[in-house]
Amino acid sequence: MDYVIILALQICSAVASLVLISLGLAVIFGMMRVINLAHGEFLMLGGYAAITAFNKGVNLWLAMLVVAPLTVGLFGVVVERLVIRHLYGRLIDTMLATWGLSLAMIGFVTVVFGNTVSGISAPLGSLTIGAYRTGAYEVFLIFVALVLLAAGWSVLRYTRLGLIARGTMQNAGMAAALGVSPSLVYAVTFGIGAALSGLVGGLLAPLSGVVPTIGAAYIAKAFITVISGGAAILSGTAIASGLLGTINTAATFAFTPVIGEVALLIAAVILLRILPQGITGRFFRRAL
Amino acid sequence: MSRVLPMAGNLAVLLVGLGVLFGLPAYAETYLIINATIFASFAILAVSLALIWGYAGILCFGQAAFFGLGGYTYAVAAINFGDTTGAAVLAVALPAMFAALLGYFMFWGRISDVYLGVITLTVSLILYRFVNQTAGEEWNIGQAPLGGFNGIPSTPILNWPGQPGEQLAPENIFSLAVGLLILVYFGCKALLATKFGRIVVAIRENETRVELLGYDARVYKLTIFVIGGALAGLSGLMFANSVFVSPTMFSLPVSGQIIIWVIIGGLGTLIGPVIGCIMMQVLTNWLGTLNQVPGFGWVDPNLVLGVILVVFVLLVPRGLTALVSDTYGWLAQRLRSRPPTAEPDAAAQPETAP
Amino acid sequence: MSFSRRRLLTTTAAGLGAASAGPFFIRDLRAEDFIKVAGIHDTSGGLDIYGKQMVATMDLAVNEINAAGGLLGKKIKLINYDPQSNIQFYTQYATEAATKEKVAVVHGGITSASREAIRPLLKRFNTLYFYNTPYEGGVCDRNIFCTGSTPAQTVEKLVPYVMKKWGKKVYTIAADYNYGQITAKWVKKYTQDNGGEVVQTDFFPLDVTDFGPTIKKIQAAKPDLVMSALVGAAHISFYRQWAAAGMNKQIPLASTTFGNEVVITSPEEHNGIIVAFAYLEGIDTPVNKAFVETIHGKYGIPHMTELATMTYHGVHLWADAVKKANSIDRMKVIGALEAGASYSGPAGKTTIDAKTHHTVLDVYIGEAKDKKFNVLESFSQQAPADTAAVCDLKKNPNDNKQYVIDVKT
Amino acid sequence: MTTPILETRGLTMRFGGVLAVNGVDFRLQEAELRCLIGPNGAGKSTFFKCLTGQLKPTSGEVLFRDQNIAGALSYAIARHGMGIKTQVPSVFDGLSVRENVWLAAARVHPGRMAERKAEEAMQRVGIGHIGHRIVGQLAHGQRQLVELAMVVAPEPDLILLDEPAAGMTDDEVDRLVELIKELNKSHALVVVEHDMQFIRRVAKTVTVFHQGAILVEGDVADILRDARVRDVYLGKQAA
Repeated sequence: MDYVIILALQICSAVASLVLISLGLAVIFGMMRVINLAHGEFLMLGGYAAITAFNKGVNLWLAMLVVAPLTVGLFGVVVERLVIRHLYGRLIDTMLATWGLSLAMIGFVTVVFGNTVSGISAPLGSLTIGAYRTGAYEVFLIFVALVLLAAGWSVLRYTRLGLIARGTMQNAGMAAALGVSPSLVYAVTFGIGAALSGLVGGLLAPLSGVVPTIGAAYIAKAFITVISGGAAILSGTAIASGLLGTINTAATFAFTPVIGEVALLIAAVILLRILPQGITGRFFRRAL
Repeated sequence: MSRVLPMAGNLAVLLVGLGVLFGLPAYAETYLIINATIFASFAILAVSLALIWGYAGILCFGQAAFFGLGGYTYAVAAINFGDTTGAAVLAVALPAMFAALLGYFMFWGRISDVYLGVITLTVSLILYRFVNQTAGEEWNIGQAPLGGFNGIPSTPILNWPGQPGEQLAPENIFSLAVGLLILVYFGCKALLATKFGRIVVAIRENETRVELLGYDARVYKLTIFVIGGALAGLSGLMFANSVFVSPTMFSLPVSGQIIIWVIIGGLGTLIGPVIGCIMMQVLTNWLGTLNQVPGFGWVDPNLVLGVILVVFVLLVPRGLTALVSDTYGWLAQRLRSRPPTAEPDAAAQPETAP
Repeated sequence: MSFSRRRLLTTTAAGLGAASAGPFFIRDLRAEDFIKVAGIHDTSGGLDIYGKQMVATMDLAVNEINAAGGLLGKKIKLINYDPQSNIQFYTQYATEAATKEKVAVVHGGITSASREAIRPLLKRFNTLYFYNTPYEGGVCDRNIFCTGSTPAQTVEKLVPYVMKKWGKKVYTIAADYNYGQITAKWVKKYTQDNGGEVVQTDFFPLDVTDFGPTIKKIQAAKPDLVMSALVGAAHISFYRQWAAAGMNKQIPLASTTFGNEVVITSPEEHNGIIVAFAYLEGIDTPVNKAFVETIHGKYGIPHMTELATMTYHGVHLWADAVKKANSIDRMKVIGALEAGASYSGPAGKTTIDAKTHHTVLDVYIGEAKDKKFNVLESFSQQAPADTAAVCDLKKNPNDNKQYVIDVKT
Repeated sequence: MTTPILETRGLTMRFGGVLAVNGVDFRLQEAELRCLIGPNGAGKSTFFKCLTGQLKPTSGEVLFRDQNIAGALSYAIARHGMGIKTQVPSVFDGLSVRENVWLAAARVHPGRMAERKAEEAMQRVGIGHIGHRIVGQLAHGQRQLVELAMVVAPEPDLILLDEPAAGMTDDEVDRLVELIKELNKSHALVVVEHDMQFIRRVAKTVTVFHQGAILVEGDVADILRDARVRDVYLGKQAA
């Protein structure tokens, strides 16, 4: 019985982790049709921001929840103004430019921080479930994923910002019709997407540590999850994460981590063959 | 542009190619020969993506899959066969077959754009993951251990056909690689000049119209994709003979590198990606010799490559070849229009009236 | 194949060479004043954490030798190459070092793949090669000297030590490549030899960062101790997630790979982990203390590992052999090294084993404590028994391959 | 009664909750020229897309020369002998005019023959003098003509023209009218157009689409006097 609970928890944790690493990318893709291949490095930067702040004496929670998203969000706005803005409507070019950005960020962080930055330990201690123990922080991250999804949904559903965002998702000209400059919408969207990545990067730092190349571990999974999810930011990401995360964890438990990983990838390929526009490209088209 | 210019261009490329093929072994030092062999193997890979992305408009994020498959097929087959000739043939045939399967899966499913990118990327990741975990003995194929992360260091060198044991010397491998590159380059040129080639380019321009004209676009895309896969396999074969095969051949950075060569050299040309490939190879090679003083002065190659890529996408999106020909055209126009008026812009305006 | 006829036309080649290696050819004018030595270590890309400290210790050793008057009346000139964690560049730089720079010796290679990329090349070009990294063992080639420890040397001591301390039920987690696979086999062998049992062995590709499911599997298996042969930056996540689940208070860890990780993890995460290496920073000798101080201070490297220290030993072993042979001729130097060459330095005494071209070295068992390792016990002069079982270069001097060591359990 | 070249039975195309084409029964005789009119959004272009295979109809049959081609792929339908000029010119913008038309001719004719047929089609449409120009740089009307030449070059049995006159100069329209009349001597044509002047010049029989269905069908003069037709158009304008 304990084992079943712990298994279920592990699946939730895997799904939550996919949601978290994909969300920033999904916001930017869903709203702007821009694939940010530097997404992994945005997460990495969030981790460095949190750890640097923490080592400078900032409270851990403040460092993870405020400093990291703020830093990366601002960085995102700068990137949008300097690079992305010139490439709207050119999907492939934005992918290439952000990829260049990702390489440059890895190089830059290596030069500035070196690669032996000490990490921070996960707070909150551990939980005991029957004969098993699990990190309370992992459970906290499941909670964070839920909160972020719920908050995103509320913003899109109920606020003026959300209205503008939904309009822009349907039709890029809509923002102008609502009296907002599309350029501003894009800058804000990219900033929010980047801030989300920064937040998640900060939150994951205690579990994964920070090295300049950590982004590579995230980007492929995030990319695959977002594209499998399709155009709807929240439901697409949530459904794709649920599906892929469950398959991954189940296969990992039953066999080995490699088979888990390969099962996830094969599932994504088959999914895209059946639904070439992603899950929400076919179903739940009107979802958020 | 008249017909004279492309002819002159082809001739120039051929002369440079033959010059390298016959000139370099006679004059250059060994390390340059080895470097040039690696560059030439990679240049074939650059041509393979230039063909399917630049001409057919299929952005394959997993060209490394065919490259790696070519290398591994060769290594495994050569270890088992003893004679390498059959292995070399397989090294081209198997990636081609794999491309046929994957292409059938994608093109008959009407998958395109970024979705095609994700699938090719994912497939190369699957292969990478798979090969990476084959360190155990259960992963021996016949005599050949797949070797996991470490690869197959004992990759045999090609022998003269029919004479196992008579290995090709490094100069021979060099000549083979450069000779193949020249063949592949002009082969692709010739292919693109045929009806098939022109239809493929038309698909890049407007797939719907091609279908409405009565051509089955899927067949053409599949064919060019298979040719691209075979060329990538050929490149993997040559790479296996100049370095050795390891799982990094399948990795994301390799796929990425190919895309960088093509974008820097110029999308929609064949010579551009070859030049882009060689330039980037020379550059990264040079970057690795810079760090002579430990403790400070590290130049991070990632930083340099990243900045180059961003700058090219933003400022030189059509690549070096376009930059050169535009500059040449601009200069020519400046020189020609000097006497009466010096307003080249005004002359170009009226055509674009709405 | 003759490369010599081309020398006639070196001037032309230098022109071509300038394109790919600009800064070098000017220096060649005075090349004869130096003895050139090449280092090929990844100082960028995923392996730079090791490469940078290996470059530092190599620089230190060369500077020391030069300060003491150099070799054979000449100064050593160190040429560093950075292959950027990319195998292809190993091939290119090794060829360049051997045929263009004509170096007396090449030190370098971190992964086994990189070693196997350059070993045949350097043999073909008659250039002596030192590989200073702990690895899975089995290389048998008279042109190479492997100064790092192999699993039999460390695992043999570590397993009985931790089993006596913690219990007989072992769970092994290892990186999924040759080194991890072979280490896991040695762990199994020595566990059984000491009357214990390996309940499960799991392998992880080098880029896995999520160890959640594994940590739960370990809990289900309830071992007395976990033996880790995890490697690299991604795998550090295991120690964090292990501690986050509170498991570090429940099941103890031992490792032959947990080294530099001690800098990156926090004391709460790593205190109590027991390791075995041929070098630990905590070795309490004046030589080591001075060495560590220089490396920390002058080179700014926060933590020294076996890889970098053995690189330092390797350079000195070679230099002593050159002095003894009174020549940099490859065969003469190999002869001098095979004649029981030995160097005593920060890692203790390292002696060349003529039969295998590996080293007889001191093994230390240590415990991670607040970002350092304290030495708990040391075993002097451990022979490379694993390689010796498959390789005898005295009998078969023309052997040239890496044997897969068959671990009998 | 002769067999029709094209007949649809209950052709329906549904997008989610919207019936874009709703049970259309349509017949076209050999060598007939039919005009389709109707307000924007009446389903004319969707109807065309169902005929050419660009869309797979939800239900119903499309009989082309007695063979049901509903749901067949566009290239197969084109090979059957159907050519279409789409509403927004669908051409190869990066290629020259000559290459564009050659690609169309080369599907049917081999080698030199294809070049000659392409040249003929360009002359016929009146773009022979701009064969070397890159299509992407041409004005809208000229691009329409390029597409027209591409439709003509392989000499299909049935030609569908979706708003062919849009963006053309008066001279170009005159030539288009001549061309349509000439094509009609040997080919069946369906023409969608908004310009009533144009309709009057070419049409004999007119079919009016409204809300995805056929509202009325008949002789051009009768149709243009029909009150329902006027309501449909006026209602549209009033809204």
